[in-house]
Amino acid sequence: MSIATVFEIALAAVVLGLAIWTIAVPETYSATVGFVAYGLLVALIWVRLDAVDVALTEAAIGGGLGGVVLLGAAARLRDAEATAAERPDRSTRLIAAILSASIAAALAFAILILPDYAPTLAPAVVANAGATGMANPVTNVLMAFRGLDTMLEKVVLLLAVVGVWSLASDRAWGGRPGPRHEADPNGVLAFLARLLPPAGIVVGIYMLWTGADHPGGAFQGGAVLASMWLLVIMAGLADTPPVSSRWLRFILVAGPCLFLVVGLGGLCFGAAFLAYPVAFAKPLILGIEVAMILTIAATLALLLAGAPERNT
Amino acid sequence: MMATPSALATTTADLLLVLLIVVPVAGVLLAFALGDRYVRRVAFTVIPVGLAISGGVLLALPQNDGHLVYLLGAWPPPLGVALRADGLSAVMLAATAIVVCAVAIFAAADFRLAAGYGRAPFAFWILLLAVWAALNTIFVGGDLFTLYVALELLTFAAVPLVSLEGRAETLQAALRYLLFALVGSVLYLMGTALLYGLYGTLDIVLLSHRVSAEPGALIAAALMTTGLLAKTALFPLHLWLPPAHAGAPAAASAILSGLVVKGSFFILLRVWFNVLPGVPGFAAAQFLAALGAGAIVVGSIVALRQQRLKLLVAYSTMAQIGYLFLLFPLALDASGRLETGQALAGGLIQAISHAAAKAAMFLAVGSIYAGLGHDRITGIRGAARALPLSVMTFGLAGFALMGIQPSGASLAKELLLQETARTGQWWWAGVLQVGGMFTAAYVVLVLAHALSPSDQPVALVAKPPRGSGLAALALALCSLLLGLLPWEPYLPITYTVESKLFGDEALVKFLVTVFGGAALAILLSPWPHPLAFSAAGKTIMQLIAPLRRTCIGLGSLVETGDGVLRQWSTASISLLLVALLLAALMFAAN
Amino acid sequence: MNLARDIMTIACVSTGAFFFLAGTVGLLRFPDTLTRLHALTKADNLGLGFVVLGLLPQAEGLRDGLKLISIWMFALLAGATVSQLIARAVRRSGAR
Amino acid sequence: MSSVSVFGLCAAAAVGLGLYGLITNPQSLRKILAFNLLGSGVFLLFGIVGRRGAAAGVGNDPVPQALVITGVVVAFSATAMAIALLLRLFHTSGSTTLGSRAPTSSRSDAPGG
Repeated sequence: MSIATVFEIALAAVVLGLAIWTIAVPETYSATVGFVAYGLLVALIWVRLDAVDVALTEAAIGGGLGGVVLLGAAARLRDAEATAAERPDRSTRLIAAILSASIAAALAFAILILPDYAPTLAPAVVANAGATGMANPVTNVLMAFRGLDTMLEKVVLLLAVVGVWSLASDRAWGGRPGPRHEADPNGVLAFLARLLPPAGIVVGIYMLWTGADHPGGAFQGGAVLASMWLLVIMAGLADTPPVSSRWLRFILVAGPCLFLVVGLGGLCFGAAFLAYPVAFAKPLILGIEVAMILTIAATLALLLAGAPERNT
Repeated sequence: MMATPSALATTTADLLLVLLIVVPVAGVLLAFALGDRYVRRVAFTVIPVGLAISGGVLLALPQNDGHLVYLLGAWPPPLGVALRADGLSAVMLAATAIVVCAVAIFAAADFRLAAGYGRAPFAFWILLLAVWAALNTIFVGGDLFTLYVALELLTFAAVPLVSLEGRAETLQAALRYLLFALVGSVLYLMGTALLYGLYGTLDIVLLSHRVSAEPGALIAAALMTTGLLAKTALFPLHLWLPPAHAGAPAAASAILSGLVVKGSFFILLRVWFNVLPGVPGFAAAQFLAALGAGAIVVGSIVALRQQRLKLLVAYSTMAQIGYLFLLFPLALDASGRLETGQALAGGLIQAISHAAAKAAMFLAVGSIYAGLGHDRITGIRGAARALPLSVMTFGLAGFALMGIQPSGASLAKELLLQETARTGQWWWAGVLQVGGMFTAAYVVLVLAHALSPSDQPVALVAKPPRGSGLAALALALCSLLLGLLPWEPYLPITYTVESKLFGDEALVKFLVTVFGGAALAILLSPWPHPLAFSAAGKTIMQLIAPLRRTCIGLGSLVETGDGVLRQWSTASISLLLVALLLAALMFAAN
Repeated sequence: MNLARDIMTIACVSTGAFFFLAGTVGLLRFPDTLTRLHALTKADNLGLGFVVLGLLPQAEGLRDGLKLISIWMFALLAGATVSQLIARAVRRSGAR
Repeated sequence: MSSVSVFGLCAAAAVGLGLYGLITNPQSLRKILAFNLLGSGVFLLFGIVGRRGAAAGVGNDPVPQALVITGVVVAFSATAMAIALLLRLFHTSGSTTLGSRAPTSSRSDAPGG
């Protein structure tokens, strides 16, 4: 057994331990903290699987923004825990355990008997990378070969925003999402919120730019930008914009809109819908990604902020 | 690069497939950007265009050998994603467009949604377009992962529709729906991952060439099927459906009940018939149909016991979904392979017929609710006089559903019955007949209450706008006349079903269904029956009183059982059980 | 030269790992929030610092080195702010 | 044991744990957590499939990687929407469970049109 294998087994054991903790620990808040740690360690697994793009996404979302959403909810729901219904009785739990274990066993079985010759599209992706002029194969798949999925996924994000906003009370419609954050303007949080964002914005843009040839991309960069915006909001230096704001609406649709327009352009000037003319492929894709990073940052931040709550 | 049959030059007709997705998506984006004031205007610009495109596909398909293909970005699968349309997609596209249109006309006049530029109209119109975009993608998507994204798009559009009114119980219904649907899509995704690991592609056509009945593929098939069943709310995985569909505003309920559940059902058809027709086998198909039969019986009995009209219609949806699953065993050929034949055609026609009829029913019930200020079944006496249009719509839609000639349901039933005879599975013929009778039962029950005269004049809370009533009526008529349409260019119908519109046989069938239904309604509905108000009726009721007591007791037992099944833990345990059973049955068959 | 680099890396990363270990033990064993916080920040500052220091000789160029150092700086900044916020919250609520 | 097997078993176990948590935890927030666990197990499954398909100088088949990135975004949106629903539900009714109080048995005339 090599050192790498020992490390991997230890990593898997710790991840599983955290997963069990997340499911089994009585207090919801502790479970949530466990899940955030779990998300960060799963990002390490992704690095071990040589999927750095996914690792970045998982760390930014699973451990990062997703963790913030869940922790925020856990903190707000702390009082409700006492009134919560009782756990199902012992026999129900036993049956559930047996059935879940059977499903997991079936899945493990299916994984272990996957054929020795693994089918792959990696050579095809690498061979066609010239069409976009970008060296990061994942970005190529996301933006060129499976562009429709990526565009629809952005619509899913937008619908999530519509869904969250639709939960506002009629009185608060058009107002600002989330509670107002009052913080000491000379406090340490405000200090951090002034110091960090410039650096964070540079990091976010760098992740977008480097995503063309190395791991990174609009989503990972957008998550960094979103967290910077949230930091500024939480420090009380800025307020969330009202949902009726016109510029906010435009930013939220900018990414998918440009994607759609470029896709239709491919219909007129290129080979097909969502095809990029080879000469302009890279600038076009980067253009879409720039619009997308803004959209993603705004969307993620607003999903975290929640439904409109107040008109002032 | 793999040479695929689809690697041909694209024609203008193929371009329609792109527009099917692009136009509603563009509508969503535009409506969102322009804001409250313009959402409705955007929707009403997009809807005719979308209708025209769906019609275009319908026209173009026969001229292109029944197949349209578009390679997105000109990348052929397995690297790229292809959009494909066949006869099945074409008819579903057209049906969806028509239902969306009618619901939009209804909602434009609906005072709840039309008033002001508030939150509810903003969300409703955007979500309506999003549902449409998702469904169109599902109908033409040629890649299992694209279908997953479309399925999620559909869920994300459907869940906020449930909680549009923001009351606590609708919020709870929406949350249940969301969580259960998410579990369903995760199971589907698991199967997708396994299929990719086995065959290196998710393209439906390529997979159909590569898939064989090996253990990994069987597990994948069981997981995907179970996930889609959860999203389609097949009994016993229906915990989310009744509260979600009954709690939404009428126009939203019509979309949810008529269209949204058909999305996951259509993907299930694609997976079973196009991706792995040889894999599931005899036993698994019988199992699905058995669950369907369970849905028909439980759904109908519980529907008859509902006090609120909207819940009755919601439970009727649960029963009708069960009806759709009867097609699976009937589509098996002699070697246990699923055949794209008449059973599939019958099931699809049933799905379309249900889409139109159920949407019309929900719209009619919405108008009755708006008019009377409540929807208690025992309190709608005299409604036929006060709200003739709505009650007539409900009645026509009900007749269409129970399979009266020349409705789509009657054609579907005819086709499925022929298949039962061909494959020698007589037991499903019985279920088909009983299903029609159960449908008749709750339709007759509602009509009997609505048609019976009221003691005091019915006071209307509000007068439902005429436009919305006409839209619902048009949908009901559509469903009632579906059986007359020429389906042969699109669906594999081999037998000629001669239309016996006014023959003796049709009359006998009609009478048997209606009277059987009436008997069931009297026996199973616990509410004071309108019959009991006349002298002759009283004697009849007294004669059958003991039998009726037994039946009502039985019904109450079924209702209790349904309540248990709809608890979260029971339902999710059933979910895992269904997955394991399906896997075991598939292993046994291979 | 290579050997010297590797020795430095091994020494520094081991020291860093020791600080992380000590910090974790402190987090689990110390009696109240403020002392736990002390253990945690020590692990962050010194542990991560030593790990970064140990990795610097292995960096392929100036850019990678700067990235490593900035990671440490950001972690320091975030750690300092968050522990300050926690400490203040503890003092306000009076909980120990 | 190769890393694929180790993490493959880990993924299967995460799926099992997620399913168990979804069934047995009464609080909705815990169900959402369990769903995320379940989802991450499925994504790992894609990662393993991709890792097995390492070829042409790419350490992990980029197609499953791209699918996972899309999936992570969708799962995050789902979490955000579920949390928003849950908080709104708590705000409106003070309850956070999915109590299956059958709407059929409530004899009150709850509004809903």
